[in-house]
Order: sequence, then C-alpha cells, then structure tokens
Amino acid sequence: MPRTTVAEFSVESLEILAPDGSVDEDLEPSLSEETLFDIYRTMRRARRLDERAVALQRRGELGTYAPGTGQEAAQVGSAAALAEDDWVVPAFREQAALLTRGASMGSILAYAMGLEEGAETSAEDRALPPAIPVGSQALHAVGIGWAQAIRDEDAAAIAYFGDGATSTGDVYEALNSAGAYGAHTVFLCQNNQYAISTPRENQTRAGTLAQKAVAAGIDGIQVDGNDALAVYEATQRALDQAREGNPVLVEALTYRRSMHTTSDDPRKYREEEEEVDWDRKDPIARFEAYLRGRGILTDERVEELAAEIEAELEDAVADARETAAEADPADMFEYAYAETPPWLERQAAASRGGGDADGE
Amino acid sequence: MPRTTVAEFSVESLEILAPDGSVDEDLEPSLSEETLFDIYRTMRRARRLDERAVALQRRGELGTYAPGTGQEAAQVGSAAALAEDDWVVPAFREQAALLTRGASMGSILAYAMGLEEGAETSAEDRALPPAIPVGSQALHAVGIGWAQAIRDEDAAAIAYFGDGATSTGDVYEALNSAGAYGAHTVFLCQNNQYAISTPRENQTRAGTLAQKAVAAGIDGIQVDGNDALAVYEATQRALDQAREGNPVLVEALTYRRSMHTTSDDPRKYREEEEEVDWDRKDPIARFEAYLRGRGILTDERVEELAAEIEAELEDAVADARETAAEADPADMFEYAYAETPPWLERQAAASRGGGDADGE
Amino acid sequence: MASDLRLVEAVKATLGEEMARDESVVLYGEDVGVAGGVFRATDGLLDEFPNRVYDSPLGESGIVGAGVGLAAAGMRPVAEIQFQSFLYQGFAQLQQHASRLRSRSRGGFSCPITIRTPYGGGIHALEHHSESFESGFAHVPGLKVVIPSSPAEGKGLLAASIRDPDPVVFMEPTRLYRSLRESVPDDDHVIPLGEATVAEEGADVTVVAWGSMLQRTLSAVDDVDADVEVVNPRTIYPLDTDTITESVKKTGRCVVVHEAPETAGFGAEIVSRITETAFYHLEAPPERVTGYDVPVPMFAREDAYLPDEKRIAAGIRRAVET
Amino acid sequence: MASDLRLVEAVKATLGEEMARDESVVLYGEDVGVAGGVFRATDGLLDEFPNRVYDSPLGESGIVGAGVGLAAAGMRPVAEIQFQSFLYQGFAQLQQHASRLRSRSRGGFSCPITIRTPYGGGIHALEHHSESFESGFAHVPGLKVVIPSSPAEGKGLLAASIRDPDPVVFMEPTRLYRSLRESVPDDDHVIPLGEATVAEEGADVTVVAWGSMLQRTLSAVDDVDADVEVVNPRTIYPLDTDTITESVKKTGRCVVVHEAPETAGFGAEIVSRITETAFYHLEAPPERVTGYDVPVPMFAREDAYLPDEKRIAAGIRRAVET
Ligand SMILES: Cc1ncc(C[n+]2csc(CCOP(=O)(O)OP(=O)(O)O)c2C)c(N)n1
Ligand SMILES: Cc1ncc(C[n+]2csc(CCOP(=O)(O)OP(=O)(O)O)c2C)c(N)n1
Ligand SMILES: [Mg+2]
Ligand SMILES: [Mg+2]
Repeated sequence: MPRTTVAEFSVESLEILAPDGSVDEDLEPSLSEETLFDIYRTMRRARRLDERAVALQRRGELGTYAPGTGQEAAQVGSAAALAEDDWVVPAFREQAALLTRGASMGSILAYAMGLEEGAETSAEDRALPPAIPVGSQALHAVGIGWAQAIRDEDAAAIAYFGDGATSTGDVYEALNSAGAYGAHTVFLCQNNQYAISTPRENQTRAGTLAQKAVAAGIDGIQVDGNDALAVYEATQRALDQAREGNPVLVEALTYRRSMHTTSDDPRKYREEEEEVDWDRKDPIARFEAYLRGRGILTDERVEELAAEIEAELEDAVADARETAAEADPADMFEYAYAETPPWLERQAAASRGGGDADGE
Repeated sequence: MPRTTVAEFSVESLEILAPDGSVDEDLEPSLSEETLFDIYRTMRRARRLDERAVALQRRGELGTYAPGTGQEAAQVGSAAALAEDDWVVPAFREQAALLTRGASMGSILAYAMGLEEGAETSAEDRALPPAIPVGSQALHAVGIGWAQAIRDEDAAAIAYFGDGATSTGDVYEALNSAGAYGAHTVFLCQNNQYAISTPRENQTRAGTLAQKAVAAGIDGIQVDGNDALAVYEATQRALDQAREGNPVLVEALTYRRSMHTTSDDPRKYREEEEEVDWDRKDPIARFEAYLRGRGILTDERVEELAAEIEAELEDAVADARETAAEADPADMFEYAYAETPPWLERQAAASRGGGDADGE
Repeated sequence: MASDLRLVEAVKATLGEEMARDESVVLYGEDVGVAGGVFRATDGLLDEFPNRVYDSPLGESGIVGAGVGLAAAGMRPVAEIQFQSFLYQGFAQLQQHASRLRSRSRGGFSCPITIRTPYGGGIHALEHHSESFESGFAHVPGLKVVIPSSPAEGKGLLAASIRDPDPVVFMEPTRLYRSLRESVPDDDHVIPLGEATVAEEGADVTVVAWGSMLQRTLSAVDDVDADVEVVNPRTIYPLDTDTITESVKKTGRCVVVHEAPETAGFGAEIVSRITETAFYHLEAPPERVTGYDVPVPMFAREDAYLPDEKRIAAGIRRAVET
Repeated sequence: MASDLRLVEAVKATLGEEMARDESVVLYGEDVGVAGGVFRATDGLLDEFPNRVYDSPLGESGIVGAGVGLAAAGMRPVAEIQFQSFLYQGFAQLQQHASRLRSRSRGGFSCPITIRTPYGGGIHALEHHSESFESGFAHVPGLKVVIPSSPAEGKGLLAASIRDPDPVVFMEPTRLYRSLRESVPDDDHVIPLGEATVAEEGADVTVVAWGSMLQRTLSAVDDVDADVEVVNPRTIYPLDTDTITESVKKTGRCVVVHEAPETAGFGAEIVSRITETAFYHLEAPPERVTGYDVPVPMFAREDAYLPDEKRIAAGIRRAVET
C-alpha cells in the first residue's frame, strides 16, 4: 500500500435557532421554561451591564473594560449547561458566563475598578479569577479537569478563550495534554472574529477553529455561537464526553459587536457594514423571538425584567463604589503569601510609616 | 442546515521502498546513481559516526551524545532533497542530516566534546547550530522561511524535530504562524516513537502526528521514515509547496534504535522484542538491498566505502582532539557580544588574573 | 531642526526613519499593522512600508522565536510585545536563543533583533499590564536592556538599539508615552548604548532612576533640602558603572529608585556595584526606593505600590541625613 | 534512625514519604513515571503510588499551567522540570499565575505547587543544562525559592516545600546529586523555609554560598589564612537576612558566591541587604565571586566559568586583606 489514507476527520457544525428565531424542532433541547427564561434574563443582564460599564468607564469611574456584547448566547448558553459542581475558567470578557454562574454585577464592576475584591473567588465558587494573559487559563482548566479524573469524580471544567487564543502555545498544550491526561475539560472557544484588530483569517490558515482539536486527537465541533440553544446543546454533550475523560473543543461562531476594550476603536480595522451584518444575527433578539413564539415571554415580562435589571445595576454600582471606598491598599501585603516573610513585613511597616525604614 | 459537515481532512501516507528493498516502481523517484550512492554513503557515515561517538563517550572523551541510529533514512533522505540555498534547522540528533549538508564529522565530535567550535555555523552554511530546548528551533525555521517569503526568494528552510516536540507550544506556534506568514518552511518530524522514555501514545491522543498540520491549516503527510526514497520524495514535494508559501508538515515514521542519549538506558521502558521488530525495518539494510538490486552497489564498493569511512573517522577524531587541545576558555568573553561591555571586560581581565579585581 | 514630540510619537518617527535607512528592518507583532499598535506606536507605518510591517498571530514565543530566524536570515527584526508581561511567554526563546545565537555559533551569526515593549505602571491599566522585569532581562547574558525616559531618548536609544548587532529588549515606559512632550531632533539622532547621563547635577547625594521613575525623582528632588545629583542610566545592560560610580564618589551617598519589586531588582545590582567601586567614599548606606515584594496590585492599589514623590523624597532624606 | 543517602536518594525518599503522608500529593513531569526521571529521583514511585505519578507530555508551560489547575482543585502537585533551563518555557505560567493565584483571588485560592528542578553546572552536561536563575525566580513575588546543599537538607527542605501553602521553586544542584553522601534522618525531618544556617563558624569574614558552591566554599576555606564563617541561606526567597546580617556584623567582611552570572544575580541582593543592614560594620567592600556575564559555556569551558576553589579563596582573601 504505497500511498494510503491513514486518517480522516471532519468538523460538524450545529445550528438550532435561526436568526429570525425559528427553531429546528428535531434538535431543540428540552429545557424547562424556567431555564429558558433564565438564559434570556442573564443575557439581558449581561448586555445592560456592558452598557453601564462602558458609560462608567467613560466617566472615569472604571478602568479598561472588555464588553461581551454580541457574545451573550455563547457565554450564557454554555455556562447554563454546567452542573453545579463544574468549574468555570474565564478569560477577561466572560462577564455573561460569570453572571450565569452566580457572580454579582457588583464584583464585576469592582474588578473593572481595579479592585482585587472583584476577583475574589475560591474553590466553593468553582471559578477562577479572570485571566488576562491570552490562552493561559486553558491550562488551568486542564489541571482542574485532570484532578477530577485522578480523583474519579464527576465534575468537569470549562475553559473560555477567544479565536486569538487558539494561536497560542498554551491553548495547544492545553488541548493536547487534556487529551493525554483524559482531563474532564471542555474548551469553549468564542470565535468572535477578532483578536483586538486582527481578524480571524490572519490568526491561522485553518478554515475552522474547531479543527484545532484534530491536532490533539480530541473532538471538535463548531456551533452557531449566537444561538443559545445550539451552544447549550453542544456544551451539554461536550460536558458529558468530558466527564468520561474525553475532552472536547467547541468553537462558537459569534461576533464582538462592540470594541475590544474601552481603549479600542474598531473603526481602525473594520467596516461598519460588517457590524451591521452581524447586528442582524444578534443572539438576544433571536432568543427573545423564540421565547415569544413559545409564549414564555410577553411585553410585560420583558418590561418587568428591564426594571429588575436597572435596580440590580444600581445596587451593583453602589456596592462596587463601597468596595472601592473601603479598599485598603495594605491588603497587597496580606495576600502575597500565606505568611508574610520578614523582609516583606519590613516593607509593609515602612509603607505604613510612609518611608522605608532601613536603619540598623 | 442545522447539523452540517463544514470541513473534512485526511492524512496520507507514502511508502516506496519495502523493508526487503523492493520498490514501488510507479512512485520511484528518478534520482541519479550518484545521488543514490551519496544517500547510501551518508547513511553509512552517520551510522559509523554514532558507533564511534558512543565508544568515545564510554571512554570519557565525549559528553552526552544522542545517536541517530535507525533514523538515517529520515534525515539523509530529507536533507538530500534540499537545494543548495535551503536552510537546515536541526534539533540535537541530526548528525546524519548535517553530514548530508556537508558538516564534518570532526565538528560533530567537537560539539560532543563540549566545544562551541563544533557548532560554529553561519549564514553561508545555511544551518543553525543544534537546538537542545525541544521544539524551540521550529520557530527559527519559520523566521528563516518567512524572510525568504518577504524577500521573495526561492529558498526554503527545513526544521527537524521529534515526536515529543510536537507536544510543545513552540512547535504548534511554528506550524500555525508559518501558515499565517506563508513562510517557506518544511517541518520534518521524525517520529521515532519515543521522547526519552515516553512513548508516542502518551504524548498525544492524535493517531498520527501529521494531523497536527490540520490545526494550522497547512498540509501534513506521513511517510515511512525508514524508506529513504519515500522521505526524499515527500520532502521534495513539501519543499516545492513551501517555496510557494505553503508550509508542510512531514511525519517520518521511524525508530530510535539506540538509546536516547548516552545517559539513557532503554531497558527501563521498552521491550527488546520491540527493538528486534524494528531492526528488521532498518533503513540502511533496505536501501542497500535496493541499490544492489539496481547494480549500483557491489561488495567491493561497500568495502571500499567502509574503509573510506574509517579513514574519515580517524581524521575526524584527530581534528576534534586538536580543537579540544587548542580551545581557549577566554573565548567565552569574546563571543557574548559584538563588543565586550566594560563590566564584562573587567570580569574577563579578572579571570585572566585568576581573581576578581574590584578595587577602586 | 527638531520637533515637539511625545514618546510614542518619537518611537513611531524613529521606526519610520530606521526602516527608510535600512531595508532589512521589518516590524511585526500583534496589531502593529492595520491598527498601528495598541499604543499607536506603529500607526501609519504599514501604509508607508507595505511589505515590511506585519500583524503576527497571537503568541509571544512565536514572535521572539520567529525573530531569531529572521535575524539569522539577514533581516533586522523589530518586534513589538504588546505589554512587557507577555514577553514572559517568549522568555525561553529570549534566553535560550536570541541572547545566545552569537555565542552558540561562535560569532557566525549575530541576532540583531529589537524587542520593543511597553512596561511599568501608572496608567491604570489591567492586571499584568504594569510589569518591569528589567532586572530579569539584565540577568540574561547576551541581551541588552534599554529604557528611555523621555521622547528624545526614545528616539536616540531606539535608533541605537535597532542598529545594534546584538539583541535588545527596549522597554518603553507607558506612563511617559503621552504625558510628556519634548523637543526631539529631526535628524539622525543616536544615543550610544551603555552611556548614562547626569539628568541633574548635585553635590550631596546621587539618585539613580529610569523610566517613569526618573520624572518622579526629578520632581521629588524639589521637596528635598539637599543638592541632589540625578543619574539616568538609559541602558540597564550594559550599565554605565563609571558615571554612577563617579557621581557617588563625589556625593558619598546614593539612592536607587525603580518600580520593580525590591528583592533582586536592578537596584540591588547598582547598590552592589557602587559598594564595590566606591566603598570608601560611601558616607551612608545606599537606599533603595522600589516596588514592594508583592505582585503588582491592580490599579486601585497601584499608587500605594509605586514609588511616588513622597517615598522618593523620604529615601533621599534618609540617605542624606544618615 | 538515619540512613546514609545521596541527594537524589534523599529526594526520592522524601517524595515517597510525603505522598504517603498526604493523599493530595501527586507527582508528574516528563519521564518521571516509568523511567523514574532522568536523574532517577522518582524511581519506583509509580509502582508504589500507581494512580499518583504521571508522565506528562513534553511542554513545560503545560506542566506549570496544569499544576495551577491541580492546585486550585485541591491537589498538592509536585512537578519535575527536567532541567532548570526548561522552566523558562513555563516562566509565564509561573509569573502570571502560580505566584499570583493567592493574591489575585484575595486568598480564596492558594497555589501549593512544588516545582522540583535540577540546576547548575559541574556535571559536563549538554548546553542549556547548567542554568541557575534563582535570582530571576526570587524577583517574582509570590514564589518561594529553595536550594538544598546536601542530602539532609534535600529531605528537610523538600518536605517543607511540599507542605508549604505557597508555590515553591525547588532547585536541586545536579553536581551534588550523587557526589555526596550524608546521614539523613529517617523520620519526619522538616527544615523550615526561610531559615539560614551557619555551616562553619568563623570570626574574620562571612561567606554566603548555596548549592554546589557551598561545598566548594567549604573546601576553599582550608586554603585561606583566615577564620571564615560560612552561611548557607538554604532558602533564597524568603531570605533569612537576620542570620547573614548578624554574621557580617560580627566579621565585618562578606563574600557571596554563586554560579549564576554576576549582574543581577542573587549576590547583588545579598550585598545590598548587608549594605543596608550592616553598613557601619563593614570593614571592606563586599565581594562577589560568581559566574561571568556570558552565556554558560559548553562543558569544555565550564570549569573556567564556574567559580572554583581558587577563585573563591581569592575572593575571600581580597575581602580579608582589604
Ligand atoms: C499573552 C498575551 N498576549 C497579548 C495580550 C494582549 N491582548 C489582550 S486581548 C488580545 C486579543 C485576544 O483575542 P481573542 O483571544 O480572540 O479574545 P477576544 O479579545 O476576542 O475576546 C490581546 C492580543 C494578552 N493579554 N496576553
Ligand atoms: C524544552 C525542553 N524540555 C525538556 C527537555 C529534555 N529532553 C531532551 S530530549 C527530550 C525528548 C525529546 O523527544 P523527541 O522530540 O521525540 O526527540 P528525540 O529525542 O526522540 O529525537 C527531552 C524531554 C529539553 N531538552 N527541552
Ligand atoms: Mg476574538
Ligand atoms: Mg522521539
């Protein structure tokens, strides 16, 4: 057999909810009305939080903020599929995923105010703090998912990252070692078409990002990332596989409708037409149409919800401001090590005294 | 189209010369007798060099040495396909590839004696020094191949690395960015089944290493790495593609017949049976049978060659010893920077004086 | 002729001039092309040099590693690492290859790559965006480490770095990118690497500071009742030990200021060198005014972490009053 | 009870004991399982603890990064990095995550990972196999850096490192792996981190040395006509400044010895601290006897690079005679 085909692969794509809100009934997952409403509610909360955060940033109250606008279905749909014990490992744009998992708007705003308080998490929260170094967090989700495998537990970990992150060595080592270790890990790549200004085509010659899984010998699937049902469904299945020690990469095709962060100006690198195109595929509008079609949403409920969200936001802003007001800079000494080493204690004392005490 | 296949891939494998030396005539490349003999000759030189080097190491004359025994076809077959202007970027086991490109046995031995002299190369040699950090060198071949693309030149670069290296972030970033840049780069992975003690199955769940190319959207092909003709042919085609800005990953299936390095004992982690199995697929025996079949080799020529190689080896050992004898430790100061900075000059002076001269 | 420029503008102008001067200079990095860099330091250069400015895929090991190859193949790569923290992702390539290509090939190859990277705190940036690891880079033999403290230095030192035959980590203080304007020569303006400058003369105490700490030091000095000499090393490695030593021999007292954590920071090296070269002139223990040995906090606590005028002045006073 | 062990044996014994003591300890790294590690430091442990010793795929960023996740999920990961140079490949994970998991989560998480890695020269190894970057690691707040200088210290410090709630880079001097035997307690033997020890008492000069340089120093001392006090810091970060300071206050003179390049090496930190804490006791400038500011040469030139007894003795003499 001098010239043979030794391996074949394919990448599938899943869509359930069309942009107009019509649903493929064969594939429609059977979710309770409550769950469906919750998904909608969280997407709306996330969207408003973004708006408010950007406004606060413009007023100088927040630092750099990375809105997830347009990516709500990818985040909420996937996070909603997690079991209670599952872990979330976010990048830096996962406000919607974190809200789904119970994080408060107040802590998200506090984080954007430059306060560690906003990233305070623990094993009980089953969430790591946001990760700024692109791609780095994927490996943490491998370690967590691997710990589950070692201890023969059922939980899984989901790592969020973007299209740009798929070019990093860390994401590749994560995919590959997750496979090698049989880690209970799902990789949720939000392909929002851009890494800052760099369009996805310039990141890689690969036609899909899901096919990055082929290199690791694990499953990869593409999903319409603006379709909360499809994302939910694909994540659910991926989690089931992961719990068996078969990690999966899910590529959610979506669009970052807003700026990269509040320091970015998308006009430098993309056309308005493209944005308008994607506006039509908005994940919230689509999901709302679907819920209205199913009678789960009414004008009244939508209005009620909007009012609830405004109230939640006000409280959150107040909370974050309070956290800021109470923040003690000396905390930085406290949390560096479990026990503060003497030389550092000396630095801390000097900082309290306003100077550096060297003397003999 | 709710559930669709959006991408398909396959990995092909190429074999031309069977283990018994019989050839697939449809695929047989048309190489001159001289080229064929040269390939044979270099494989034999490399094999003997390994034997001699291990013996010298055992006597304490050499440091750690990584024999390429068993991988001669993968290295010589691929390096023989390079054009004169093409670049070679080796890992640490590529003695055979370097011999093919004109490196001397003496310099290879000098390197193993712990002498930088043995790694002395320059742009004229179109070769980088050996690279010890696994996978790291693949990126250098990307930069070189990218420079060719930028300058619109015809040359290509070939990066050598092993199966273990394919698990590293660097090799992945290399494959991916080579695709993104349109670099003139061929990645020659010698899958010799082991990374030290770690069998290839434990590196990755991927069934082939060629499929790592899928993640980068570039072509990947598998080839019988103990078949010099198939390796030659596959590399040749890959180079042609690379010159057009289409990088290729070639996975050469081979076997490290000897120890990882002279500090390794394969008995710790593999069975003799396996080794015996692979002995039968030896690349040199196979190629010799082929050449004898074609009348290119005779007993006489083989003996003549053996004698030539012994003479070459003796000279090489003498050369390396001479290099060692003449090596000036102070060189380390000379080659750190183009111009030695004053504080370093001071250190150099102190080292000459035998102490450190601080004084005011 | 000269123009009034900010640091980021001086950097951009210099990049353009060096590209015009030398065909082998290529720029690349994340978002440096179409977007012109996150700080706009390469804005417009893609248009001016269409085939010589490249947006790279995300991945700093890839950026540094490819640069080694570009350099080996005869180019003069100028890479941008978006923030200094992310050069850690490329640290292995820097340490194992860029810094050693020359020595490993016994001078057969050199590695004239310049890695530009914004560093330091003070702009209320995100986590991991305020690192200053100059000491770690200076501990890698074969590398040079350069830090400009003003727009004109930005130009003169960047030109020298790009022309230098060895690899340079060129650290641009983000806090100075737009906060300071200065007259910058229009012509060829090169500040040789390895030469410190005396930013302010004085007789009582020597303060060594760089990056955004230099400005802070210069303004802290006004609050101190002493005649302070301020030395700006400009190049961290190779350090101009002579200029610092001479100053300390004159003043007998010394303070080093930097943003990085104190322990194993470059202040330690400077203190050690002074102690070795000017021991008998020292009238008081050298002082270090630095960041603390804690991870740089997020920006709400950043002001408490970074040395400010008050801490610098206090350090100077301690040195003078002891 | 005690056994006569080499360092590598002490390490192995300690790993086994800590695994037996604490179920959450897992070992992993390249070739640590079936092969028992390239230095055989984990030999036999896979058989003893079948589900707690793992061969990892090649890739140090992956090893460190996965360790952060293991730790977050409640394990106590002990990773082997085959040679310290390759920890550069994992440096970003170390700096950005392992060292900061605690501070970034405000203490919600800790990161009790121990990264064992052979370091240093003197065994005629390949290129890149003789690094000692302790100073760079010590410059990363949130990390601890530990270096044993004998088999018994190997045991006591490794046990302490594994039990420590914070991330530890545990650097094992390859040159001492098999060259030295020593009586090592069989029982629980823990040497608290952050405590230096006086290896030899003396009145004339203090020499601070660690790793394989400690042994060299101890033998160099015999050639010197002075009463030398030798301090072994054992933990590089947090450094036991008090013990060193006290010694220097007593002797008035100080020499620091290390393998790493001089510039920005940890010797600079020690000299700086001494100068700050014992200035008025110093009778001569502190001396550094270190590697040079060049890439560690290949082994044929290694002896000329590494401080040897002669250079150490000369350094001590300079300190004493000045
Ligand atoms: C290692 C690293 N390099 C560079 C950056 C700067 N940076 C922040 S976000 C970003 C782009 C990320 O793109 P993607 O992964 O697609 O995520 P998205 O921003 O679209 O959510 C870059 C380059 C970083 N944070 N980390
Ligand atoms: C980055 C890095 N990690 C670890 C090592 C130690 N090491 C040397 S060779 C090797 C295995 C390499 O395996 P492979 O890539 O298959 O190449 P082969 O040795 O089989 O030729 C390892 C782990 C190294 N040199 N570099
Ligand atoms: Mg993106
Ligand atoms: Mg191999």
